[in-house]
Amino acid sequence: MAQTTAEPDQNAEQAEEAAPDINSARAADGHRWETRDVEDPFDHFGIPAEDARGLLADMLLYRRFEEKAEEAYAIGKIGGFCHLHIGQEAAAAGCIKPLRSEDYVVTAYRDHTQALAKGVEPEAVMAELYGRRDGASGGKGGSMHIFDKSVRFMGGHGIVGGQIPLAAGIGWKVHYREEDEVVVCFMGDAAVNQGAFHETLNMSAIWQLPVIYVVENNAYGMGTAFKRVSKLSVADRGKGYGIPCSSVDGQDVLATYAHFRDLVAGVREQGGPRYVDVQTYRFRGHSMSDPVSGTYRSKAEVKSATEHDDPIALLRDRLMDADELDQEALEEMDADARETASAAADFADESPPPDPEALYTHVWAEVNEHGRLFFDGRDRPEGL
Amino acid sequence: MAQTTAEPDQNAEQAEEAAPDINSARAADGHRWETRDVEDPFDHFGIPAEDARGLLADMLLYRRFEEKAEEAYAIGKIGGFCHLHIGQEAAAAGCIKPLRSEDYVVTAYRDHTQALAKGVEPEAVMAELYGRRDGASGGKGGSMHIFDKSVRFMGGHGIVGGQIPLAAGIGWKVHYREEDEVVVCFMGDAAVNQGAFHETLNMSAIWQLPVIYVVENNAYGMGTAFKRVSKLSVADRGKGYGIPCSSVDGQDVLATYAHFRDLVAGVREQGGPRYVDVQTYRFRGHSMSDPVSGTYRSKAEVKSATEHDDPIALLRDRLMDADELDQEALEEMDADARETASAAADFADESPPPDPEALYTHVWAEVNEHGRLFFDGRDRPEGL
Amino acid sequence: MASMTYRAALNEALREEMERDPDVFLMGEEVAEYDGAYKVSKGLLDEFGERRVVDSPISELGFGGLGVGAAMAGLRPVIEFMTFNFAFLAIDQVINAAAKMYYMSNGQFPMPVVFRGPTGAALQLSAQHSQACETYYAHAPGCKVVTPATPADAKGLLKASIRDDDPVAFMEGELLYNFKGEVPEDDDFVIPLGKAEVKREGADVSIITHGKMLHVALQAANKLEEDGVEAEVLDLRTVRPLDVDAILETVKKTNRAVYLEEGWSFLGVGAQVVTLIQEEAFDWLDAPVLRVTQADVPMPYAKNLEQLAKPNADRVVDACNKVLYR
Amino acid sequence: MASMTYRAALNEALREEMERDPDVFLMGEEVAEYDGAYKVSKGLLDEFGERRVVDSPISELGFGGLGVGAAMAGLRPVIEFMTFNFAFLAIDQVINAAAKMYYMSNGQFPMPVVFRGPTGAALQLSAQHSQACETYYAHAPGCKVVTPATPADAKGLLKASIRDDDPVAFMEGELLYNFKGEVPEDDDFVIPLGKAEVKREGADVSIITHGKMLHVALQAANKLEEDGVEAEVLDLRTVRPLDVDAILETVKKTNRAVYLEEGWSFLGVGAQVVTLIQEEAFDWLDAPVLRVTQADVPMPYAKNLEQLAKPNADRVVDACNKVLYR
Ligand SMILES: Cc1ncc(C[n+]2csc(CCOP(=O)(O)OP(=O)(O)O)c2C)c(N)n1
Ligand SMILES: Cc1ncc(C[n+]2csc(CCOP(=O)(O)OP(=O)(O)O)c2C)c(N)n1
Ligand SMILES: [Mg+2]
Ligand SMILES: [Mg+2]
Repeated sequence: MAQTTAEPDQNAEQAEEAAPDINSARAADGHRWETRDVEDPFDHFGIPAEDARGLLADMLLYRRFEEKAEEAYAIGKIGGFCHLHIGQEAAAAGCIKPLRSEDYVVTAYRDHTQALAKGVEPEAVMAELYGRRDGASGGKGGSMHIFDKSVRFMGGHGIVGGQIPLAAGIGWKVHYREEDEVVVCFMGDAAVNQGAFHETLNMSAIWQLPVIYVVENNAYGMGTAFKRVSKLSVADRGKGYGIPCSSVDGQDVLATYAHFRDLVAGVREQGGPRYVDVQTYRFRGHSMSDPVSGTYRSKAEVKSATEHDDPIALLRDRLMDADELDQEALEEMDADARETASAAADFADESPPPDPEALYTHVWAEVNEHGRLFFDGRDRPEGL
Repeated sequence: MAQTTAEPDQNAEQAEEAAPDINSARAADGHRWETRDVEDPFDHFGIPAEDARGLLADMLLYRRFEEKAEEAYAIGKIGGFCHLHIGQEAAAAGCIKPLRSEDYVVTAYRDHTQALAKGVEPEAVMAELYGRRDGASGGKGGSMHIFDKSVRFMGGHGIVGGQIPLAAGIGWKVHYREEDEVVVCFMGDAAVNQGAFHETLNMSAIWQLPVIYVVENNAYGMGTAFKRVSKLSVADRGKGYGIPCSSVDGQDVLATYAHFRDLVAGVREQGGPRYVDVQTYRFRGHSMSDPVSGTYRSKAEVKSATEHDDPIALLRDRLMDADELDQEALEEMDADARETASAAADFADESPPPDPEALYTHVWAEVNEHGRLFFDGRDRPEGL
Repeated sequence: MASMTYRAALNEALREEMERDPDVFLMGEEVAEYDGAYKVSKGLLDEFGERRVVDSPISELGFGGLGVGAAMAGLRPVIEFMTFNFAFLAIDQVINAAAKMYYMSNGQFPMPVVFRGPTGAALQLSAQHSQACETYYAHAPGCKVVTPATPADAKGLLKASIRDDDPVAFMEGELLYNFKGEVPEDDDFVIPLGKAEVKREGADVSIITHGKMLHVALQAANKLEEDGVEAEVLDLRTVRPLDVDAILETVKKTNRAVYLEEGWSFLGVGAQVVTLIQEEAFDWLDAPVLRVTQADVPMPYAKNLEQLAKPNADRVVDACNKVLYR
Repeated sequence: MASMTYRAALNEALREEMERDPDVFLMGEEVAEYDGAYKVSKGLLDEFGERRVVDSPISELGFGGLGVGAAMAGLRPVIEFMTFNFAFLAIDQVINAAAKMYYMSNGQFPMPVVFRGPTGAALQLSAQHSQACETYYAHAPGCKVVTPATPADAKGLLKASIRDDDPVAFMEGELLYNFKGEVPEDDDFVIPLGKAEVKREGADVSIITHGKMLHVALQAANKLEEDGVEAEVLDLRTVRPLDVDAILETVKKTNRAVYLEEGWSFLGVGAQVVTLIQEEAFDWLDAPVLRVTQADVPMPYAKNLEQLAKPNADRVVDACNKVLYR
């Protein structure tokens, strides 16, 4: 189950050195997640093997999708900044799959697989990465700005911490209309140091907004280790607001799923915000323009993480150990995932670029009858 | 001594109802400061009666000074916003008097008496309120923007929370040059909800900046009770950063002084930030344009505070009880305070308004040889 | 018509729009229990309750962004900044989120949010409390900027802004709150955004302005009249959308113009208007358009300096005389 | 002269100024261990240590303000914003604190702080990462704005900015970092702020610009040359202080001008420059000054749309032809 730390751990550095046998990639925290070794994980977490296979399929799709994006980026089909979620798939599946379709998800720029998890079509996500007309945001948003209102996937935001107040606003709507939807707001560990985080958590606490603030704690903001920019741990940074806080093994999708299943039910029933430190690890560089390890983390650290803390391998092994999956089924599952990713890429490839007219659409939702709104002295399509 | 709360008190509301015999005006917190009743306060706090008399004289001056400002405002000699410190004098004296002259103080817009405490001349403060040439800021800053570099009084800032990063910057300089100065940064309780607070406390913790962050917790931000905009208490809001936190009876100048004497010594020796909840109460309206009580607090609350928690009366009584002050000495002390305040007002009255040319001075520190800096199409004095 | 203050007109606009649409709510510092720092929201808490009239912590970035998120989710927030001077803390949410959201999402998320509060100077509030902030909001496409100068405009434009599906920076004047004027008594009295108004007709020179400077412009026009000069006073009312037709019309009528604004000259709104005139009515101009603005300095506290810093009617008269070559 | 990239020129400027003055330090996200997001600070951590080259948390308001406070206390901070897009979060400290401090304190606290980082678009970074931010910093008195376009200017102007006692928003171009050019090999090579440079002489029309658009202007000038038109290209280099003399001089020489800028038109820098020309060289103009700017839309991601949105040489050529009535 989710591990909740009761006391701010002022001795994080000590703890780190004292913990030799870390089976989480998140060496920085010095945790050993005991639940990695439970006898019957499906029973322990209350997740039937059938459902666990579903989660595996989801994560495989996310992995293959991101690999496809990586490929496409390498050959110039995707431009700009592109932040992959590889290694962090359990966060997407575990935090989002417990939601209902009416619930909301909002996140930062590392948003592809959260979008998939919330139900955005892989074609629409990939076409957005390609900057095509059929992209989720019509090609105007790109990798960092996937939006799909129809499944309540509220973006895709590029300013670190910028999505946090937005989540509170969405939660405010739920609270205002006395509905029972839940909002999940993802952020990276580095976003914890933004003023927006602080202001929003406080507002959420006083108004008891139904928002789960999820720190996808991959231990680094770009090239900066979290422990270099915070004296306290991510989990402890949530404790100054009067919001229930917890940490979870974010490489263990069963643990994450079970934790969020309970949190979501709790928020839906009792309302109020929650704060969760989802401890994960990024297997690739910060964005496509960065090397995998770089100077800020060692090759060995990355290697250890990919070997011991791959969320997909972890679940696969559990299923296989329990005879709930065989090699053949796994390969079939993976083939499906690859197939979906490929199909998404093909679709994206064939989707045309946006119409030139799209340059000027959706700047203003309301073009008033009087007054000029556009001021660039260029010719625009009729009516704009 | 200063009271340190170990645990975030998630039951602040309960606590409030459970505490019937509050001798602090800060009913909202439900504290009873035991040190109000210690037998020999001078001995208890390690402050000789002689020094305590000095603190009384200081506070009397602050009180009379602010009353003078109040008068002057009423007859239109002071304009704009004017925020009095009446009721909070112990914070100015208790937090600042333990400092050396090379130490720094920076504060918000309620800044008159902190300026006096740090050594800005009463004449210069009053002349600034009057908007005169001899004002601490040449009449350009006004009540909210008293500056005096010569005594390291770093302002007087009008954006709630805006001075907090400045304090860290000043602390950064001390840290950078490996000096042993201490920076005291005042803020109101409402400033705790600003992002600048959060970002700065975190930076101060990681870099161990020698800054004491003082919340002058008068329980209200303008008309909003702190408990309406924070689930946790002021003290607990400082706990998320890895900075030592404490609370002190801010109406008891001996307690406050003793606490800061120790804190300042600690920072000077060991470095690193501190966070202090100085519990106080404002006896006047938020600014001169507001009524004393208003709709947000009851007349009874204000009355109780002025009767039981006047920092000046409290110290006066202690000194008198201990035969360290008689009525005559008190009256003399008060006459001196009134005299200084009056003299400051007279000085201000006689100081001329700034030269018209001052409009254009000090906009740019460096007027470059090429290029135009001023763009209003007006005539300016030679050389600008 | 009813005679009421600018403050009361804004209050009525809020009340009527909140009655009309349950999705409209007001959030900001001191807006509820305190009735607003400038009492604009007086009585609204009693009438609509604390769900719809909400005191916020002093967290401009946070509650500004909360408004943006609430608009994404379908509400119509009115976010009060105690003044726009404090809104610099929130401008990331206005420019990077509100103004760009509709575009980035390809039209999925309109942004019916109003950010309102006073802009510009009052009396002796000094540098950090006296800035005119129009430029910061008008520069980016996606954000509308509204600056009413009279009670009627305040009411009609605030109602229009609340009904508008784009983010609006609605900028009031602290010194206008007590200003009285006639306001139509119609629940549906809405002034369309983007429509300037000729507040005084004249054939000799155009004084173009927006916001509280309208009153200075009218003073100047009266002074000029004594001198036999008929100034036309055009009040833009909204800075964006900009009523280009009205600007060009008055310039083509008088062939001479002065732009008067409260804030700074460098990249002030006037710079855009002058440029527009130059671009689109170059041949109609008999003289360069001149501008009257705040002195190019942070606002000083001292009364005498503040007066020197602010634009005034005499300066406008001088500028008009200059463009009239008199 | 040494040939080096814009990035290396900035790096040298930082290194030399840090060597020259122990009070100069560099703080920002990823500036130390990572060598800067764009590697501008490469090697500086090794050379100067972590006291002087400091990785900050992602807390723009906080470390922006820390820079202001450090300047008050006598240091000379160089604060790197990873890009100015993110600096909206910190703008309160730049405008309300840095730009006003010297004035409010009656000259007690000069503000020798440089805020630097890229502004404007790179390639397909979409709306929240592509904004040209000059207007936001140039409007308020008290803040200087510097926008170098070449390696030599980058070096000379950064050195001047660090030595300057006013706050400077020093705006680089992400797409310029790899751009190579000749840079004088003098430790004291400083280009005074406020001095524009004619980057190409010509008698027929003036293309006035700043920042990375210089290169587009030069391209356009080459195209025009093929057509027999000699364009003069004036690079402002600093937006504030503004080299008014140089602007008026080129306009008086060619009598026709086009302003080219990367950002938006409404209240873009060009609006101020056009207004200035109109105010001070009205009679010298043979045609209205035209402007070439970004399309008035948030920057779209799709490659084709982004290309359409950005200003380009053909548009500049067209505008020149228009003011030449050809
Ligand atoms: C306000 C702001 N500052 C800086 C950046 C540049 N930036 C983009 S991602 C990033 C690191 C964020 O790290 P984290 O929040 O931990 O998320 P992760 O990338 O690890 O998922 C930075 C500094 C930005 N986009 N916005
Ligand atoms: C950023 C910002 N928001 C709002 C204001 C308006 N304002 C001035 S003082 C104040 C209340 C501050 O209360 P607190 O911090 O508790 O200080 P106190 O006045 O009690 O000393 C407010 C809302 C401001 N000056 N700056
Ligand atoms: Mg991270
Ligand atoms: Mg207070």
